[in-house]
Amino acid sequence: MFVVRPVEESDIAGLEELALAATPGVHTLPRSRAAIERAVERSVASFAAHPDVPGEEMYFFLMEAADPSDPSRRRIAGTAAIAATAGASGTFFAFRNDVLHQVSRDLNISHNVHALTLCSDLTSHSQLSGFYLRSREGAGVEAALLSRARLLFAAIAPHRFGDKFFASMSGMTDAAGRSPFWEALGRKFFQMDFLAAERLIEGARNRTLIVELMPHYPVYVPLLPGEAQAAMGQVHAEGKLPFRILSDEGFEPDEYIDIFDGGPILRAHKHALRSFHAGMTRTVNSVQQDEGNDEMEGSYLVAAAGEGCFRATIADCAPSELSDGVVLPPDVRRLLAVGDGDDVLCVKL
Amino acid sequence: MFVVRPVEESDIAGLEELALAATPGVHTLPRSRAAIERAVERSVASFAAHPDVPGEEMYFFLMEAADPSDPSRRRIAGTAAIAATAGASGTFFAFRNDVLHQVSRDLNISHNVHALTLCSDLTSHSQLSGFYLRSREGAGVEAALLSRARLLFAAIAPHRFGDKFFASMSGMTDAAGRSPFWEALGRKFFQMDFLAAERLIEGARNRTLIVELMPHYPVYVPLLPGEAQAAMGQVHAEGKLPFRILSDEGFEPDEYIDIFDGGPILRAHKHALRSFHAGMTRTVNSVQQDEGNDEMEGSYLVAAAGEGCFRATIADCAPSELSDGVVLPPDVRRLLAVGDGDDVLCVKL
Amino acid sequence: MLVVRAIQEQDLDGLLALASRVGSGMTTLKPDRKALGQRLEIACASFAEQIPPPQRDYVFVMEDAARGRLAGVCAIKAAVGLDDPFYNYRIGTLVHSSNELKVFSRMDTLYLSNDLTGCAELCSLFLHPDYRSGTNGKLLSKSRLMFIAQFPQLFSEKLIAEMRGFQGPDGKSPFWDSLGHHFFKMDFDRADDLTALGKKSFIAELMPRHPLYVAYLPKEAQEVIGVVHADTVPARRLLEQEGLHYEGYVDIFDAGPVLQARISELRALRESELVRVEFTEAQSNQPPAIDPIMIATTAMRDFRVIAAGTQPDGSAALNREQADLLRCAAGDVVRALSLTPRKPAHA
Amino acid sequence: MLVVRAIQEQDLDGLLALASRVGSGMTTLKPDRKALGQRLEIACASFAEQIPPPQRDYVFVMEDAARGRLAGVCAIKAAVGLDDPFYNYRIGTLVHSSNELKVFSRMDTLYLSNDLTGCAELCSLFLHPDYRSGTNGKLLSKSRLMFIAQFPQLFSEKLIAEMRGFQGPDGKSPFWDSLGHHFFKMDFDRADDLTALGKKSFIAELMPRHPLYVAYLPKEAQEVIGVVHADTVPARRLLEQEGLHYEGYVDIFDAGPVLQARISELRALRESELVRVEFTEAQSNQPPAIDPIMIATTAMRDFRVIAAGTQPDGSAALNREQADLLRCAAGDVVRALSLTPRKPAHA
Repeated sequence: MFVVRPVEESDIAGLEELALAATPGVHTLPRSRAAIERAVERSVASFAAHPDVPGEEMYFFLMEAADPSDPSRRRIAGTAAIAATAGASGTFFAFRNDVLHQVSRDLNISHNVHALTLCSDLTSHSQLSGFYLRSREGAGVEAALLSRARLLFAAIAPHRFGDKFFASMSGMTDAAGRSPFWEALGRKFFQMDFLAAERLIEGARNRTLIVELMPHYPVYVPLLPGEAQAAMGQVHAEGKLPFRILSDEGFEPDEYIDIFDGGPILRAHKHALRSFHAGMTRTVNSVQQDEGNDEMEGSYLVAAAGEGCFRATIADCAPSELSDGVVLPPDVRRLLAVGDGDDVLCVKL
Repeated sequence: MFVVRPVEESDIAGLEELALAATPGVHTLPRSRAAIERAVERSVASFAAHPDVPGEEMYFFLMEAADPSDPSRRRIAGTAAIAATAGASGTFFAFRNDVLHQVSRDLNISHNVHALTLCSDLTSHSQLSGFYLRSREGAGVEAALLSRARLLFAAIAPHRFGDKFFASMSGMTDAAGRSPFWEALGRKFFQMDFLAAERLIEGARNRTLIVELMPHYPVYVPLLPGEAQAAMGQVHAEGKLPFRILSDEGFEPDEYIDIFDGGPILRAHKHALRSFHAGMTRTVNSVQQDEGNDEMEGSYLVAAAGEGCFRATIADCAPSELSDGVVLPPDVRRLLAVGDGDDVLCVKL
Repeated sequence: MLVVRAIQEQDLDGLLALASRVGSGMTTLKPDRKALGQRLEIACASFAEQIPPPQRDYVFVMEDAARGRLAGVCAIKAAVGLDDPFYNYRIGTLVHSSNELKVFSRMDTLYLSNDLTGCAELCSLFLHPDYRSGTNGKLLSKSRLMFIAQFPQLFSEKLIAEMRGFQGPDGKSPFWDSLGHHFFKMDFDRADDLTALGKKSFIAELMPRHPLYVAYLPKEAQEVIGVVHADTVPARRLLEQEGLHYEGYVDIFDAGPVLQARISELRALRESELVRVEFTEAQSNQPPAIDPIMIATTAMRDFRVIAAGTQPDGSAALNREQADLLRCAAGDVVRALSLTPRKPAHA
Repeated sequence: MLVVRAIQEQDLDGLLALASRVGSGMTTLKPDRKALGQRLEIACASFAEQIPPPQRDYVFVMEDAARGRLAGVCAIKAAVGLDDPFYNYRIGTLVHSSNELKVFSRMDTLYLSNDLTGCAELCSLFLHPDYRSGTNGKLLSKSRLMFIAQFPQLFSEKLIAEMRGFQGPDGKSPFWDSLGHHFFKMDFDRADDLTALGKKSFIAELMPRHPLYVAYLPKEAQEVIGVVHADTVPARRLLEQEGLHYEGYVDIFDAGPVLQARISELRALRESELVRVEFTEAQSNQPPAIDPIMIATTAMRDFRVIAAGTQPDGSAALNREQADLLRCAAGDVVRALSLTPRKPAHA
């Protein structure tokens, strides 16, 4: 059984080991010991903070494969994070795919031309990042648990987040880490390879040097080489799973793409997310109150609904539609550390 | 009692009389006999059409004050319209209020500067227009009926419309029809008065000459005179009522304003509109089936749910929550021309 | 002997005959009697000063007086872009630098502009193939600068000349194929035809409006920016001798360079001199001089220019035939300038 | 008698004394011993040709030899914008026209540009108030053009000079108040101080990047674009005599004009001549000639320029004192150019 919980300082060694397996330029989790320490520290402080408005908080979660028969044995199965605001102390840059209208009435010609505009529209959005699943081959429902648990937390503590969320998906690169989109655009301004640039800025998209180097004028898409155009909005093979999970959750690849590799940026208003509009807050009961409720039975993501003791897992249960109760299996109660009378948030898997 | 229905050819004389009372530059309904005839003809053809995708259709509604004791006596109380796509055969232009990020790391200065960009983003949206209520003083719930009936029709026939809707609200002008926003911007390119320009282009925002004359580069808001900045997004006094009604319906004044007078453009995804997400389709019954349903009782907008026989009015009724029936008062059944077994769409007023 | 002179009403047939030899590529000289007739009318009204200076179109013909036929044509448009917008791309520079990354990128940039609106333009130069020898081409092209030197007050501050841009052996324009084509979905010849019909401004409406980095274009397109067509190299050199320079403006279709000059800095204004006509007994059929000079009359209405040999003392004495071509008499004031700069320009 | 000469290492104290008289408004000549010392070092290395041409900074001083003090300073920077980006606004034209509405709007437009990157720059001109008489100012400013005429191959194609922009009687810049101020929330003096600290490129990062229509600015700001400060009018006129022109580039803060020229078209290159030194017995303390000429030496290392009176026959004979100032002997080759153009420029 899997459980997602906030990261703790004791997880640092495990995270370091995990990071070794991740692909540079594709996965955005911290890699060096120092970076991991900073990330964990920042997350612990963020969970402990009581922000008036979303600020620089970054919430870092990990998923454990817990062995129910021996709760002392556990293993990190993946990570996921969410930042309260994408810009944090800076500005989050993305390319907006604008449609420019070119018209000549006298020639009776009219074209819509796509152009990429460097913009800071997403700065105040909350940003999902750092999704990394150790065993991607044959991954099951735990992948959805890992990805969506962040949003359950956001639904439980909406004041910690913006009204809009996005997640930047890794774009297309070849086996050598070469990005066709970067070759056509970023390279001309950065004068270096894609991976070198990603390393230099540590994957961040909110650095001042971006506005110093990247073009301030719209980039006309028809002028890009075909290979770069084809890469726009295409997700890296390793990003297909999170892409599908977030699409199911309610995210849409709309008008934004990543400024470096052209990967799609999924975006949603919180009202469009299932964790928000289809989440049911229920009180844990021991006795089923509502017998004719079998339509509601099924697999759910269930999260302990207290901000200070967030835990999420997958449970087969039947949240009552007409009353406000839910009965959870004992192992789930243990994993979530909840008992009768505690609130949980349930969302259909 | 009021009823909203599609306009018919026999309404032309009444519409001509109504148009005399409307304020130029503020109300967007057609004014000349010829323009009214064209609009009615286009609307009749639109209702009769079976479009595969939203196109050039324009649906033109009017509201009648019907006398229940003598249904032969009726009087036009107002008009409202909705276009399947704002651009129709052209491109709909608006100013998008972009945020540009100006940053100097070395000076530790960072500004967000607002800039208005001429854009065609709204071209494929469906557009509400032509709202005009004869008696605005002391207008009651019939104002909401008139405005929202269009959206009930859209909810009944969603394939006729886009997924997103907008309505451009008249901007601030003084008693002489002078627009401070126009003085600062449009005048410099059009070299004429606001009202002269509006007359020339007949209020349309999808004309080629707009792209010929208006600026292609972003207009930095701080460079506009204070008076023009103050007018941005401000609604004309006569627009306050429709603004409130549409805001209640779920529209939000987000990043777009009108290119001529700077009035706000309200925008919504259909899922955010009450007519869509809170509309209940019910079958007309003669007998109340569900007695314990008094929570649902109240004033509703009720529309006949057939595309070919659209009618909407206000009714006190109690759509059943658990079953699919509703009992309507006899006069409402008459107004909507529905009987037992017909479907109606009900939305709380 | 050839004389370049202001066009006259009776030149229409001769002009049409010349235009029929032009072929494609020159949009202002199509063999269309109606269009040429209109142009002739405006030109005559221009020399007669019957229309305001900015609307004038001074057309000159080169006449083979002995054979009574026209050998060439050239023109000066007093001001471009006042009816239809006149578009160019201007090459600018933008520097993107980051101290932190130690990156300093100096990028060329294309700006769609109407900057040259109101400039005078040298245009419509065509010399009949039968006369392409000796200094005839030089005289035809440069005679216009003598006119400007005589009447500088009729022109704005700047003079331009659009040069035909590079085309490959297959007649294709790499610049068009890489830029314009994406926004028109039509080939260069079709776009060029529209230009000939006076539709250039409409086409410009479809060109990208935002500044473009040259680096976005393929290498073969970058390389031809400001490069003239192989056939136009000599014409460019002649104008550069006279003080016109490529200053970063190019054609929006083929990226051919626009040469430009401040009128006050033209060699013709700096160096030409007014002299009184003297006569010499030299024979008319003497071989062309090594170092000829242009001699121009000073009245607008029947403006005339010839090339003449210099005397051993450098003075500009005319023989009888030359004086007849210029229609001038001893003691008349004429303007003189060496046909070729005496020393090479510094640039 | 005054001589303009290449600066030398021992001039630091004198330079500092001059700089202390400059006051605000000249950012390249602040009375800071360390900064001036560094500049002097680069200047000496420049004249000694120890650093690559684009990095050079040629600083000249005007020396009152009799009194052993420095009367003025001026400089030529070999290339601007190669370390920190060099920003200007360029004034362009965009035409918006609609045939349907019969509207034709010709709009001036400001483009933020780095177009002048790599140009040589005339800068740091300062004449001590005690010496502001006669032709001293002229000599100081124009002596630099004699240097360029002698060594044109050391410079890129273009030369520029930034002129101080218009300020009202209250010292305020209407252009700054209407444009820059909105993007900085700081007043002009503070921005100017940052410029002095070499922070101009950082400030440019905050300026609006998209082209701006001049019509957006208030009238008082529109009117001062390209207008020089009242105190700078004479300096502008001097450079215009030499062939520099305002070509639509202005300072991003105060919209002061940038004058520019093709180096090959400078009067100093067109008209200066190399001559051999002859001596005359004329007295050294004769009154200044009416039509003086500049005489410059031809070696870089100890480059020197004086103004001398012409002989009745127009030749450039020197008396003993003048030859001493130039450190030249009879038979040496010097470069000569009239201090003022013999005939007014056309422009």
